[in-house]
Amino acid sequence: MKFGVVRFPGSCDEVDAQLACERVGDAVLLWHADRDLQGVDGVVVPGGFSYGDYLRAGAIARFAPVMESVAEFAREGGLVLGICNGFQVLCEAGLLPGALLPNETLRFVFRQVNLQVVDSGTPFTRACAPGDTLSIPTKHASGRYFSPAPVDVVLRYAPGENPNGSQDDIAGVRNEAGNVFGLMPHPEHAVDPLTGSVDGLKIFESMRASLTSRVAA
Amino acid sequence: MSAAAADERHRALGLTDGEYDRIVELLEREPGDTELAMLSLMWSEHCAYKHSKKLLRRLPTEGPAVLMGPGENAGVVDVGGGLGLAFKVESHNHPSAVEPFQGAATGVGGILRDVFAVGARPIAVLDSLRFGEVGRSARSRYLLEHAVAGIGHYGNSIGVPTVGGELYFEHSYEQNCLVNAMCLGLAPQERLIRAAAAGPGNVLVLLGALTGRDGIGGASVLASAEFGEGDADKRPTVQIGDPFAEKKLLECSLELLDRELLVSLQDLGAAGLTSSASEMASKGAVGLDIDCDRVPLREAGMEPFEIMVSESQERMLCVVAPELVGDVIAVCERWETRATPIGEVTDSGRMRIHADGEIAADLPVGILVDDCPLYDLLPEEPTGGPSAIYSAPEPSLPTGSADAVPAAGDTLLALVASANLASRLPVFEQYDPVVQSRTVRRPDEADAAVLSLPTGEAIAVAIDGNGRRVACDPRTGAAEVVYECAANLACVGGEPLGLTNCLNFGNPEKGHVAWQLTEAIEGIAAACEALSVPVVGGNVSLYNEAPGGPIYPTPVIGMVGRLPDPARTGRLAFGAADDVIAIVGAFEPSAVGSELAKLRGEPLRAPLPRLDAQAAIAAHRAVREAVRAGALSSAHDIAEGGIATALAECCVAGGIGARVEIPDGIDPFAEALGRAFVISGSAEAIAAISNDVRDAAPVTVIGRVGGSALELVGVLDVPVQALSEARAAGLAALL
Amino acid sequence: MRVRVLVSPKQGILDPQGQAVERALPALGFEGVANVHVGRLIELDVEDPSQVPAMCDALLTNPLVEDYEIVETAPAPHPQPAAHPQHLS
Amino acid sequence: MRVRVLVSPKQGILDPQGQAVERALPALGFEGVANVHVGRLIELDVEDPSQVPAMCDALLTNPLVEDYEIVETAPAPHPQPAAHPQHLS
Ligand SMILES: Nc1ncnc2c1ncn2[C@@H]1O[C@H](COP(=O)(O)OP(=O)(O)O)[C@@H](O)[C@H]1O
Ligand SMILES: [Mg+2]
Repeated sequence: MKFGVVRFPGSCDEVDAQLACERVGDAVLLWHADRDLQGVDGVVVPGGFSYGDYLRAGAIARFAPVMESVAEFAREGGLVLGICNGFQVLCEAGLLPGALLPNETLRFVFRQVNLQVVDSGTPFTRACAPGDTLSIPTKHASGRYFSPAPVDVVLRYAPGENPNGSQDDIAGVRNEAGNVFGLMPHPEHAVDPLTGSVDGLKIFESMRASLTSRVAA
Repeated sequence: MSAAAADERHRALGLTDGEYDRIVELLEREPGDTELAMLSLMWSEHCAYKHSKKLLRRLPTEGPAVLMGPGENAGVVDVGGGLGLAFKVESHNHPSAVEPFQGAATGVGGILRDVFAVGARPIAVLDSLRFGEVGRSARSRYLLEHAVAGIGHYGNSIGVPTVGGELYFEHSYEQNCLVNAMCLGLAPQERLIRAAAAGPGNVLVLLGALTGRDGIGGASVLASAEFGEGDADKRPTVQIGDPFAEKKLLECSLELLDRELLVSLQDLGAAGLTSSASEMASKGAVGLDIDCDRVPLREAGMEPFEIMVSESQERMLCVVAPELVGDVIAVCERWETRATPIGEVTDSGRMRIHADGEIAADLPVGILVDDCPLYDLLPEEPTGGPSAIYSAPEPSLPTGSADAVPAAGDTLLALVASANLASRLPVFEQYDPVVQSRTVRRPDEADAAVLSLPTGEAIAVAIDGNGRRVACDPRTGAAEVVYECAANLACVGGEPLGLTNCLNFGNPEKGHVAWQLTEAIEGIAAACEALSVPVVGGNVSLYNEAPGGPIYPTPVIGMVGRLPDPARTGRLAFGAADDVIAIVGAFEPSAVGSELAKLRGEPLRAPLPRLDAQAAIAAHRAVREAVRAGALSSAHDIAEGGIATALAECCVAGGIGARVEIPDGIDPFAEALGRAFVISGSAEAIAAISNDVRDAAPVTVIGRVGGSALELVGVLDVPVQALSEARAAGLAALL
Repeated sequence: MRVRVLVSPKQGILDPQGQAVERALPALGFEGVANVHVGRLIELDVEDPSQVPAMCDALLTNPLVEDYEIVETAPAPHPQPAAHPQHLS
Repeated sequence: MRVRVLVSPKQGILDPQGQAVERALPALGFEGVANVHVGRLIELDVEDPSQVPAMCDALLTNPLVEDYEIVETAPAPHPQPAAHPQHLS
């Protein structure tokens, strides 16, 4: 089981994501300028401030050469997880619906939030029970999800905990096929009891389980 | 007639006539424009420490853990496992007063560069902020909001967690806000690098951003004569931080070091190329030739002096063997970072600046770096005490006749809601404290931040500095700051390894400020000696004066420590009903310099309560050992707002009440910082601790955790909910 | 050719920046202000202005949430923006 | 009166956003682009346009780092911003 974590100039949480992946499998960093995905089984587009978040968060990163391969990988059904800035990149790239707008407060906010698992049937949430609550940190300045059309919601902020003004408390969505998932909270920062909760591990465990069963099939 | 009298340029550049005469004497000629620009900056207070250097010699700088002490870009201590921990605090007060967002942001950018300049990967930032009374001053609210946003912007975007900080509001900072930032970095010891240039024939390579007319500041007077009406574009400009550029510069610099491609590395900070290059030359006892024409510029038509003093951000300077320059450029290209050879190391002992095929400056390195005169201060203790210098704070609590005085419960609510004591959540919520996956204790979880190390151990860090108390009694007040930092570390089981400091003071040429500075340094030095904590670096910011007088003398101390097991560290929240609460340490507080005295509008007074070093150290040790043993549910030092406030904070954090009897003779709101703690744990655990440390540090059981209110028997009884709401609202309403 | 791209939030999408400005102005004594929106201004020199719409669609704007307008200004200038703000109408 | 305030980074000041866009465009195949700057666009309805410069100085812009230009557009419109981008010249 090998995860690939994309590294753009300005990525900040790529090593954190790599460490989280390594709790359930192997993980390598994928350099933004390389098209080669090194045969990974799943891709994580991590958090941070790719290209400084200049212009719009994720706007420039989506054009990195590696993203062509990631898009191709996604089209072929590969599992792609976008975390925070990665979610923004996937939306900008059209791999996920919608857009992430500046927080309603116009401020960056760090907060440990509770998330409701709306859809536990995805390859990213199958380790969760329906209605599970996950305690995971969020940290971003542009996390207000907006989509003019209905979307497949996977995670919502628990009632009263929406940190950014997101439409319908949406914290994470998937594509129609279900193999691409983006969320604003940072599951990779919730994998170690020493530094916080371990609820985020369920996302990585779900991916591992999905990939393993696929490989077996 | 002296040379000085004949030429006025130097005065506009901030040099005295005496200093200018000295320059002419040393050079045996008049300096040219570029030379004078360079000299005026190198001989400025900021670069030459001319009013503080002699005093700083009093600070102890040696200790078994010290790997690099003052004089390098950041101090470094040994944290075991072959790792060095680099850290430093620096001020960006003036730029933040002008443009708080960019000033604070570039302050963070600057201190990060100091840390990766020694080869360490920045792993944490802390911020220390002072503003005027935000409750009364719209300007101060503006500065607060934007400085905090700027710090968050830079730290968050570059992926370094901001794990702690401190924030006070006092009238004395109304015209002179303080924005100090501290950075910690981690390095394998073999990657540590010094700034000394070496090896004549080696190449000087400038890394990072283009050079523009940023922050040319005072030196721009040299150009002002040429400013026509249409030359607005030649004016110096505010420095804009680009954390994205710095992120690439950081990764690139560390990769260059990992590949052993550099002889030396140095950041560009204040005074730009001039300062960086001449300090590299001085440390290596070599000369440097720099060609301005090769410096990549952001704007056309920059003059050599502008290039040499530009403070454009996100640049570094390194020395490279000629055969490795190609490799260096290749690594930099991968990180989309510019790398330009701009000169070379010589054995001339001179800084020679070339431009347009001519020599724009040719100065001995020594005159730039070593020859600025150092001044003795003329300290004079103000005869009328602190209130002769500072007006009393404006009262915000009624005083006077007995029935006007609020009940103790209301006093406590007012204290926890006051700007200096209220929850800092609205500030630190704007900072990412967890990136890099090391943060074991975030803000508000404990008195110090705790970061795990790859060795399995952990480090703790705290930053502190209560200027009002230092104003009351500079020597004891400054010492208290050091003890408070050490106490904060003790609360998480940390043992001090070293400290850094930023001395924010008024005009040292004034007798009373000189006295404050002298006394404060004495207090810090004595505390460091007693605690065996070396000073490994720091920064001095003087002349923080307004027409109304100086700021409160504000030494900011950042201290780091080590603890063996991150799984056994402390929390400040009361944990479980029925836990026993005890005071550890000799605690004889007074109302002098307290937050309550401030809220009542009382004039500043001396002296602060006496500080018994051995008693304080024994209390620190007792708490540290108990935390490390995993014996405690909570540990919190008793600081501003007295024991009532400390207990309220433990209750609010734990969402649980407590019933406590305050020992006779202790005013619940009186203060003595850094000496005593409130701890909680099982009855057996507290009894065992008491037994262990009885002779050294008193452990006084005062009550139990439980219920939904904080009750100080016979004094006050307030629901935790009310305390929590008051504490949450205090700052949120202002930010 | 110097070109300006004026990017504004699409109608109907919450614009907290615009709202914040709208709320702050009366507090400073400016009355009679409504309908405030805050967007982005991108200025660039281009050799071929016909490419600009494509640049907008690809990178400069997000068509899902933003509208834009392209304004050509002076022909290929490297102009000094006015040192002092100008009032053009 | 609908007014637009065009805010750009002051001349000579570092504009990291502009630089980032300038570097990104060629990678997308757009050549011949230079001098890119990214600023802000503020649109508002005002009763008294003569107040706008004061609003700019007090709140809308940061004169230390930004220049601005005021453009009056349609008289008191509550217009639909063009649903599709327009190319004006
Ligand atoms: N208050 C102080 N205590 C100890 N060392 C100090 C103090 N102030 C400055 N120093 C040391 O003096 C040197 C020069 O400081 P500074 O000019 O701030 O360095 P830089 O140019 O790298 O920012 C540094 O090594 C710094 O640690
Ligand atoms: Mg330095």
